[in-house]
Amino acid sequence: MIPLSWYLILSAALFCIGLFGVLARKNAIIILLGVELMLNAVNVNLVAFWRYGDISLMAGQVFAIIVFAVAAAEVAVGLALVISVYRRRNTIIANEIDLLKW
Amino acid sequence: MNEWLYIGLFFIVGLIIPVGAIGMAWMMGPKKSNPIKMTTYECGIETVGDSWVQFKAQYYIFALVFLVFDVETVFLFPWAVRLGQQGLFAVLEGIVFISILIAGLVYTWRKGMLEWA
Amino acid sequence: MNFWNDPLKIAADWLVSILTGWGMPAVAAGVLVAFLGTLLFISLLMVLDIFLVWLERKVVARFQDRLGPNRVGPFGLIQPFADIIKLMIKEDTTPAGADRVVYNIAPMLSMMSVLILWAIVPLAPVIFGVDLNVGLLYIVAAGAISTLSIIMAGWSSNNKFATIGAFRQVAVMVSFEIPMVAMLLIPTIFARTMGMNGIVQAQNIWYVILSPLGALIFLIAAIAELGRAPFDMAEGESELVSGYNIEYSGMKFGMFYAGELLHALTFGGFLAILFFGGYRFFGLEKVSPFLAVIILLGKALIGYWVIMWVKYTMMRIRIDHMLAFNWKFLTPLSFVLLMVTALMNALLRETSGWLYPISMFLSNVLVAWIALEIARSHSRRERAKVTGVKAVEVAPH
Amino acid sequence: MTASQIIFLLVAIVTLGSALMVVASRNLVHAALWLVSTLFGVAIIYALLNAGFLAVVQVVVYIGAIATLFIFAVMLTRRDQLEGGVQLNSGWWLGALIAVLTFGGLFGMFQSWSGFSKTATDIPSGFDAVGQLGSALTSPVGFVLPFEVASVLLLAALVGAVYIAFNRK
Repeated sequence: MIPLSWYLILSAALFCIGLFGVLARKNAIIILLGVELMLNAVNVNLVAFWRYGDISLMAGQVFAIIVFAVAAAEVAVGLALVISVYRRRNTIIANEIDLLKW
Repeated sequence: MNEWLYIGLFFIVGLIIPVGAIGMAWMMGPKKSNPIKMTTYECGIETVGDSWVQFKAQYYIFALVFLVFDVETVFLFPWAVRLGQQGLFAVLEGIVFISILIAGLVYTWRKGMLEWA
Repeated sequence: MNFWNDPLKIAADWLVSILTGWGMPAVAAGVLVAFLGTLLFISLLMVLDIFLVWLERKVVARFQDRLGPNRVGPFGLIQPFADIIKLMIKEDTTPAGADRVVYNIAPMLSMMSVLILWAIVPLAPVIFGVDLNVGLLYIVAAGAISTLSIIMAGWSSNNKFATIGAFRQVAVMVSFEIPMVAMLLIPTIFARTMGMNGIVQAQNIWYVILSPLGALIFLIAAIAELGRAPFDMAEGESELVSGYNIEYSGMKFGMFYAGELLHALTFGGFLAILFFGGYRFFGLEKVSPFLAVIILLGKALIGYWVIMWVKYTMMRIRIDHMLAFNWKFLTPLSFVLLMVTALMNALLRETSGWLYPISMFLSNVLVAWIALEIARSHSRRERAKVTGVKAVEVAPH
Repeated sequence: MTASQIIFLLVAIVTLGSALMVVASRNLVHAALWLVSTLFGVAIIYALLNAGFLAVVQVVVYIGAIATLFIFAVMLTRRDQLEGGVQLNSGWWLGALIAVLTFGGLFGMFQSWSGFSKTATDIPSGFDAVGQLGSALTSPVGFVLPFEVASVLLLAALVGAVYIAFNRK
């Protein structure tokens, strides 16, 4: 059988890759993709803890489904923001979206 | 786990068959490529510009409404499986749930976002 | 228990016993036998698919008052094999500027998304790949892969028509997926399970009687999901020169084409399983599993014939009408139907005799009638708008 | 090493490799397709964890809807925005450092925890995860409030996205 540690390490690695994408990339759409990776990493953890704990308690799975809804909402609004900015300023580079800097 | 193993086998075999067919066709077919033959087909005239044309924003709206309803149905499947046991309470709960999302559809509709123009 | 009652299990046990007799570990033997069984099943499906090519051409010919293939072999039965040989020896092309990897993966994914659907189809009480307890969502998931393959094909071809065609097709597919999924919920409510076999077992009354409107909406949404006429953006020869698969030729095109035909048969099968009792037919399925398979395939072919009938009778709908029809009519209607069904089911579940089916049937008819009245008054208003506008005459008097 | 461990390792390598390609690709459509590959890997992980419902939902929601939405959004922008030029921002090394440190910190934290290498108990036969989930979501003592709040959240997202992106005034 697979020990719990493997899932936790996988999820930590996935989370960190997503974190790197969010912090280092300029492109706003890639930043959103990075956030998706991080949310998935969280979900892997939730499901792993459901499986390795008491499986009759469904909180882990319910939480994971709520995370799906949150991810969907985040993508919907995030991409809408990107499109809105693109239409006004003709760029999707996060660094150039600096109207509120001052 | 066992039943997912079968699903995995179906995925693998389902890929092997088309890969095999395309691979065989690739081996048996002639290979006489030339630049004119490989040009993009555009009804007989030379292609102009990029294939990355500007798309309508409506595509995004439809995908957006689809996304919201798709996530909603994911909640509704477990609800439907256990509908018999919980009686009227669960039914009303589901009706409230669906109604809230129908409100979103109506909002999009009233904003004129479901028009293709 | 003998071979004629449970052929799959007996055959599998026999093979496993032979393999373990050769000194193979039991687990490996089990996996190998499952793999071979899957390979055999999918090969049979591909043979069926070849037969479907012939069937489709014969039926369309009859609809159009022609004879169809009739030169090669009896009734032209060898024709599809000639087609395959032609596809095999055609040149394998990749258009200039295409994304080579994505371009080549797309037709494979398209075919795979259809083949994997058969993993959960219960062909008989004891003959099925897997009785997945999330079977209905699995159908939707396979549809997601099919959508993805179309996007990949259209985008990677580096062709404006292919890209536009793919995006239109995908917009239609995702839109009609919503009513389809809502209609998948209705058998789930009745059967209290998402497993396909459980749904068939629970159908003492065919669900088409409990929910005729549901079956109709499912059929419409399935046709759109398949991308067949009247929702066939992919075949829009006049405006899109055939859509996302324009740059494909040879076997790669063959994969899209064969996938489409098998997909149509598969959805005929799903219609049969979800609403027309699957392999059950007045207790005949209990006689022999082989008879059950024949019953299910017969029902699936009838469903396939209906899909063809619609395809060769209706004209293509314009994309804006298609999407408006879905979002402004079909989606609200299917969710209203879902709510009504859930409510009626909770209220009347315990009642005995014919009250339950009759009231379910009548509530469906009522919902359909109200929806049609609303649609009718709407179209009256639309027509009134157009009658005021005079066409510009070519030759004014 | 058992068969399930080998499957896990293969899937994990594919998942993490695709995840790296997501953050490394220059082409946005490729990034979205690599995301699909990553998410499919995560779906297999769910199947390995006996969470079949979530595995299917992962494919339905992420590959069917979210990836499609991403690709549509990418196609709404122009290609000249997407290729060429420097892809990483000036502080990228800081981002990399933070990511590595986070991984190290998490790993260290895990190792000091006693339940780290716990193994799973077998699923009792006849355990109906989907039914249990349905009960949890619909019973009055379960998660009714999150169930309804999710719908309000989705409504808010839909209204917000439509308003932000396409306010025609």
